[in-house]
Amino acid sequence: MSEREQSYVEALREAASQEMERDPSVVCFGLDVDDPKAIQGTTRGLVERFGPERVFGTPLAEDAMTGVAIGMALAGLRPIHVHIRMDFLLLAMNQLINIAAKSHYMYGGHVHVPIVVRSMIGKSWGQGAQHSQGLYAFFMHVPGIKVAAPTNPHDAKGCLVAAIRDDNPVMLVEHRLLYPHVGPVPEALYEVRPGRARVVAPGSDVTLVGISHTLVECLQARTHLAEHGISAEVIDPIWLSPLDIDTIAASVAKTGRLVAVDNGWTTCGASAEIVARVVERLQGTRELRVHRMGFAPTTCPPTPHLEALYYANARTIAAAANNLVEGRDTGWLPDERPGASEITFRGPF
Amino acid sequence: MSEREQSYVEALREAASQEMERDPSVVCFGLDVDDPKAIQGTTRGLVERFGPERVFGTPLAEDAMTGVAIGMALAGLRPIHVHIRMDFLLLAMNQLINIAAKSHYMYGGHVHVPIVVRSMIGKSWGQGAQHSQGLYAFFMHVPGIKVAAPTNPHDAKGCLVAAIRDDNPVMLVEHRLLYPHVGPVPEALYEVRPGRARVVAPGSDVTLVGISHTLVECLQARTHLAEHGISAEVIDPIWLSPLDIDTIAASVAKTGRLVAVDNGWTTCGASAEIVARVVERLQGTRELRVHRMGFAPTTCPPTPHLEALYYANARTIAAAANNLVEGRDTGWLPDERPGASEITFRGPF
Amino acid sequence: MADLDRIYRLLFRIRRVEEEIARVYPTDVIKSPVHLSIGQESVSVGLCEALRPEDAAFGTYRSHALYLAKGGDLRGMIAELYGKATGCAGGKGGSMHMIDIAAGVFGSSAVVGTTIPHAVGFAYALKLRREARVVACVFGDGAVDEGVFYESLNFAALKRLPVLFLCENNGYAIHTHQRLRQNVPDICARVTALGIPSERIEDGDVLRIAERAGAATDALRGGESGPVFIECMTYRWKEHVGPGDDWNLGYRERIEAEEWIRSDQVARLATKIDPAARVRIEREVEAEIADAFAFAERSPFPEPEALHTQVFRESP
Amino acid sequence: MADLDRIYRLLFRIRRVEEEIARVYPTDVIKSPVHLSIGQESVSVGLCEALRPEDAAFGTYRSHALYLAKGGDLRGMIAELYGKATGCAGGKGGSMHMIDIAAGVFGSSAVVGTTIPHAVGFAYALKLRREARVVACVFGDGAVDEGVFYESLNFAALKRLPVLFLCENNGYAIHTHQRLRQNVPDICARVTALGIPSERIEDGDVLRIAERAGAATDALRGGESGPVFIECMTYRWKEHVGPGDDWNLGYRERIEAEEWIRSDQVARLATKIDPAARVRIEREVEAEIADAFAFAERSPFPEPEALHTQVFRESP
Ligand SMILES: Cc1ncc(C[n+]2csc(CCOP(=O)(O)OP(=O)(O)O)c2C)c(N)n1
Ligand SMILES: Cc1ncc(C[n+]2csc(CCOP(=O)(O)OP(=O)(O)O)c2C)c(N)n1
Ligand SMILES: [Mg+2]
Ligand SMILES: [Mg+2]
Repeated sequence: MSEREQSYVEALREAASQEMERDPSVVCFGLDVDDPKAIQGTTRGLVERFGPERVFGTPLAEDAMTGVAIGMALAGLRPIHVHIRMDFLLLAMNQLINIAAKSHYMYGGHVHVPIVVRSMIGKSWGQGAQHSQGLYAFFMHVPGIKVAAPTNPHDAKGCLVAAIRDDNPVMLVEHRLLYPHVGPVPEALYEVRPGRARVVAPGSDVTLVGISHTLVECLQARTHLAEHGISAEVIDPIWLSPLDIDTIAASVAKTGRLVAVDNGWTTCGASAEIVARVVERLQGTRELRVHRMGFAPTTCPPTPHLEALYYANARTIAAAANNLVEGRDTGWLPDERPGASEITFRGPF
Repeated sequence: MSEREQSYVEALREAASQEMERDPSVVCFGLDVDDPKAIQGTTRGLVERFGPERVFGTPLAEDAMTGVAIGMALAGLRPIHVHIRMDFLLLAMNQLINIAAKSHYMYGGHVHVPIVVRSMIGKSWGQGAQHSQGLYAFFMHVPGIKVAAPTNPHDAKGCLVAAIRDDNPVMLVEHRLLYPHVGPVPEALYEVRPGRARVVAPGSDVTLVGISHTLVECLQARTHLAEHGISAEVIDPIWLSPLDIDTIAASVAKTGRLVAVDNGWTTCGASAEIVARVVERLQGTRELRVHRMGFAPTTCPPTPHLEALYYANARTIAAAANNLVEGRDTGWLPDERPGASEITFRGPF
Repeated sequence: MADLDRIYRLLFRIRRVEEEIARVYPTDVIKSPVHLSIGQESVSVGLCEALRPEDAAFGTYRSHALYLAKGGDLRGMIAELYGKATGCAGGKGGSMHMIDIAAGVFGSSAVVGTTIPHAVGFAYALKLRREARVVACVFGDGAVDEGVFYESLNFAALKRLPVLFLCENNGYAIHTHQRLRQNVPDICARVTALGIPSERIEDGDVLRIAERAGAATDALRGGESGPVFIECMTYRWKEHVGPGDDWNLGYRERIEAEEWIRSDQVARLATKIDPAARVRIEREVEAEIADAFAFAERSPFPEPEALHTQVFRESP
Repeated sequence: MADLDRIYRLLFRIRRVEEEIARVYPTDVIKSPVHLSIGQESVSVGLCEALRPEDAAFGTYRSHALYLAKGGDLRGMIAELYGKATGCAGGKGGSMHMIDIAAGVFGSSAVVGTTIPHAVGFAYALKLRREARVVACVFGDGAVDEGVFYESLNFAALKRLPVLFLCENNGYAIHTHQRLRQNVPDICARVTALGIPSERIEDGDVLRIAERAGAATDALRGGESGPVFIECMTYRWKEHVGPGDDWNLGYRERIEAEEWIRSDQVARLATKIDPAARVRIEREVEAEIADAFAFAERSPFPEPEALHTQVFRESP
């Protein structure tokens, strides 16, 4: 009965717990992992179970603690380094990119760096400029580091397990608004391996690729589009690096139309990469139409009305997909529907 | 007589010197700007001329010194912060992206941050993993920061002047191998303003966009292609953010073929952005063929033979452009030609 | 000679503003995180007694007290929390990015430690221009964990810059006690080793803080002395973020708070001033607060166009 | 009781390897930057007298001495400088990324300060596994400018980790003297304030360094003592990067070097050992060096395929 249900939070916690049980070289640390809030519960109980040597909070020192994770990995441990916001990784870029991503190569294969970096993307409740960024494009840009952005509890567990077992640095990108989502999660350990995307919902007119939390919006957009007589295929890349372009390209080869929706900025972002690769792959084989959506090209405003305009949502995605299908700006925008609006959270944080 | 000739190094030095002369709020600092090597000569003489308060070397503290530059800017100065390698900016990402790029917006327009960050990309002579990166895609990705990558002495001076006068953070991307290049540089102050690309050489069969040092390779590739009967138009974006897509798209609208060549990795890189924007702009108007080239998807190896394979060069660019025109892999590769090989430098650094 | 009426007004005003924020918070009119200063008012008030309007102050995401003590506009602050166009950052900053240039309140940031080098750079500019202004740089004990703290103080000392570094040590970074983050809790010793004179004020006494901060800024205005460091022990009464208490979380003992509640500077100063003056001050402050919340309530949200403005500053 | 023959062999060997690199450099067989250790040999040699093969060492881009003193393979080192497939990093590292896991030489990095937290993390793993091994972390005076130095030492002290931090203070970061970068040049005071016992060795005496490092590692193997810090004053004879002298640059005075040249540990130890032994050692070392350069010369460059290997490690 793999129909056991868990929240995204529970799935992350179980993955870490089971892997730490299985492999004594796995350790978990980061600011506040052992505090009463336990990173929204994703690390709850780990310190009681595995002790303060394998699970510990740290000083505020993102740069050094990332280097510490690398040093642990060089000594044979498999650290999981947790950050409450992805924005704070900007303090760790030197260790992540100049060292972690390069060590296996620049030391001629003599070392490897199996670290997992978990970080959360914030949204809503006035997260604002510095608590809302989805910066994974940086890690897609640089060779030597893998990136996963699971969008449901099943994949959250499977990607974290795969990340822990991977011998390379892996960034696990989590989205705050996905944490309460509930879905089937097998209890037995399993991996959602790098480099395989999933067709989440079939369709024939247009391909919607939804990254991280935007997958939820894409699925709602698909409903809007269906009611409008348009059949959308929705794809979850799951892993952004390595990226499964085959599955995406196969879908676009069928639909001829691609809307790449990102939970980050579009310029030099994941959506640019998906569009560019699909075009390079399919050009000359058939007519193509592509479109990117993501954060507005601005800093994230905390005030609700502007914040709502900052993100792509089910209705704007549906509208864009419809325009792509129609080949013109039709002006069509689905109505707000009660209930369809995203599960959000009330503060304080 | 605007035909006065200067090297890229001299042009950078003159721009800083003339602007510091004109505007007492301009200061210049960074590791080793005042030492005997003076950042390959680009800051030579500035401390003698403007004194140690306006021109000074710093401790090794990229993070704090970037914050110091921001604080200076908040107080009305116009700092130029110099880094001997772009790789070291990874220590400054938090201040650059969480603060500099966002301050004007997140403080509701009440402050602005006119800082210029100069950094150099290394190549050849075993620069290796950590002295060779062209990471400007990171700054293109994030709204609120501008990026220039001048490829000749004229633009080096004009972009630095424009950057100093700009009220926003500007990254000036310099390439070590361009430093010895000599070309016409007007003595009188002038700006090469953001957002305007230049068609460097006309052509009708294929558009080559060359970023930073790869522009030099694209121009040589054009010669190879001409001998092969193919007419290539070469475009220098000059500014990567804001990016002048109009000029590039106008060329591709004519040629129908685009090779975007970058001095960085292609994934989520500048070449991905250029390809995606051109396709979004021109799709449906005519047949298009696009191709990206850049660093190999690896860490940069110092050993010469592998390093040669790591970079796109005139011959591989010509071959790729030819294949795009022919619509198939022809296997054609121009012969090495003595002299055409890039001016390089012998160590030690 | 300290003006106790003014000091009481500042303390009482901050306390009541924070209490009012906490009171309305459950109604969701404020849709963003708030890090309240209740219990820590005396640090900012004491500090700002030593600052002049033209001096600059840099703070953290917990800067309501600093903003108000330095003279930041109350209406603009509350409107900012409400996300209104009339907010001090036009609704684009939120509680963590309080700013009022006219009052010398420069940005406060949500990323710990980030404003420390800004204060240093600002001071560099002042010194370069031979201005007698000083810069106050306020941060928590958590910022002392970060490397940027050492890099910034080393540079400030190297260049003898007019910065008063003030560490607001409330013992915790979120729920983690200082002793679990810093092997040696003596922050002053770390700073002294960088060549910066430092002192600790243990009891949150607003008058002592004002006196010591005054001595520091007097020296700084002299010019050549170089930076000064003051550590003010204090205590956060409310949860790290949000309007509630958090004694239930179990990361700290309530009795820890009691000595601080006993020595509460708001209550203490209330007894030091003339009762009639107190009544007048409190009435005026309550009216001002009521006005500010009403202003925020009736102010408009930003227009949709505002999303795309101010990404870049158009050079005049 | 120190084995002077072995110490002399190590000192002489490093000196001669570096001299040989400098000699061939103008012929361009080495197509990458080299940061030579000439004049600084006694620091690494003294340190490694206190280390066991199973101990780990982390260094900087100036690590030829550390690599050799710790037992790194000479052939692999020279082949790496030549960019050959037989290099210690297969030609993919270069002079700045010396590595020899078998000898306990972990990566050295071109980015200043970056390996300090690696040493700390490595030590964390050793302590977690209750191993008696220790970690040596070598860095220059420039690394002390960087925030990561403080963050790393604070964490190492907090967790009482078995790390010997060794600052190789040659007075300069490239051409900038320590006093122009650090307001207070007393690095030991900064470290003491973090709760780490520290001491300075002024004269580069290889025997004293060995003795003090030995005392430190003995304590560390005990387990609970926590990290130790030693600052070794030394002097770089050659230019920052490259094979030449740089007295012409004018950033330092030649006379500064003279006391160091007078107290040169290679020459000093040469007089302390039996002349016959010295002749034998030098003959053996010269032969070994000749062999290593010949090996590098005749070794092949990496195959083109090597460009794309080792980006990721394929899990077995
Ligand atoms: C660089 C960084 N790391 C982590 C966080 C998450 N965080 C928010 S507040 C906080 C605690 C800071 O404590 P302190 O500096 O003492 O300030 P206080 O909240 O006590 O006033 C942390 C760790 C952050 N905002 N920035
Ligand atoms: C983070 C960083 N900033 C700047 C540089 C440029 N750089 C290379 S070596 C060096 C000097 C380092 O001095 P020190 O640590 O004393 O080592 P030494 O060369 O004296 O052995 C600098 C600044 C760098 N490599 N890394
Ligand atoms: Mg605190
Ligand atoms: Mg040095």
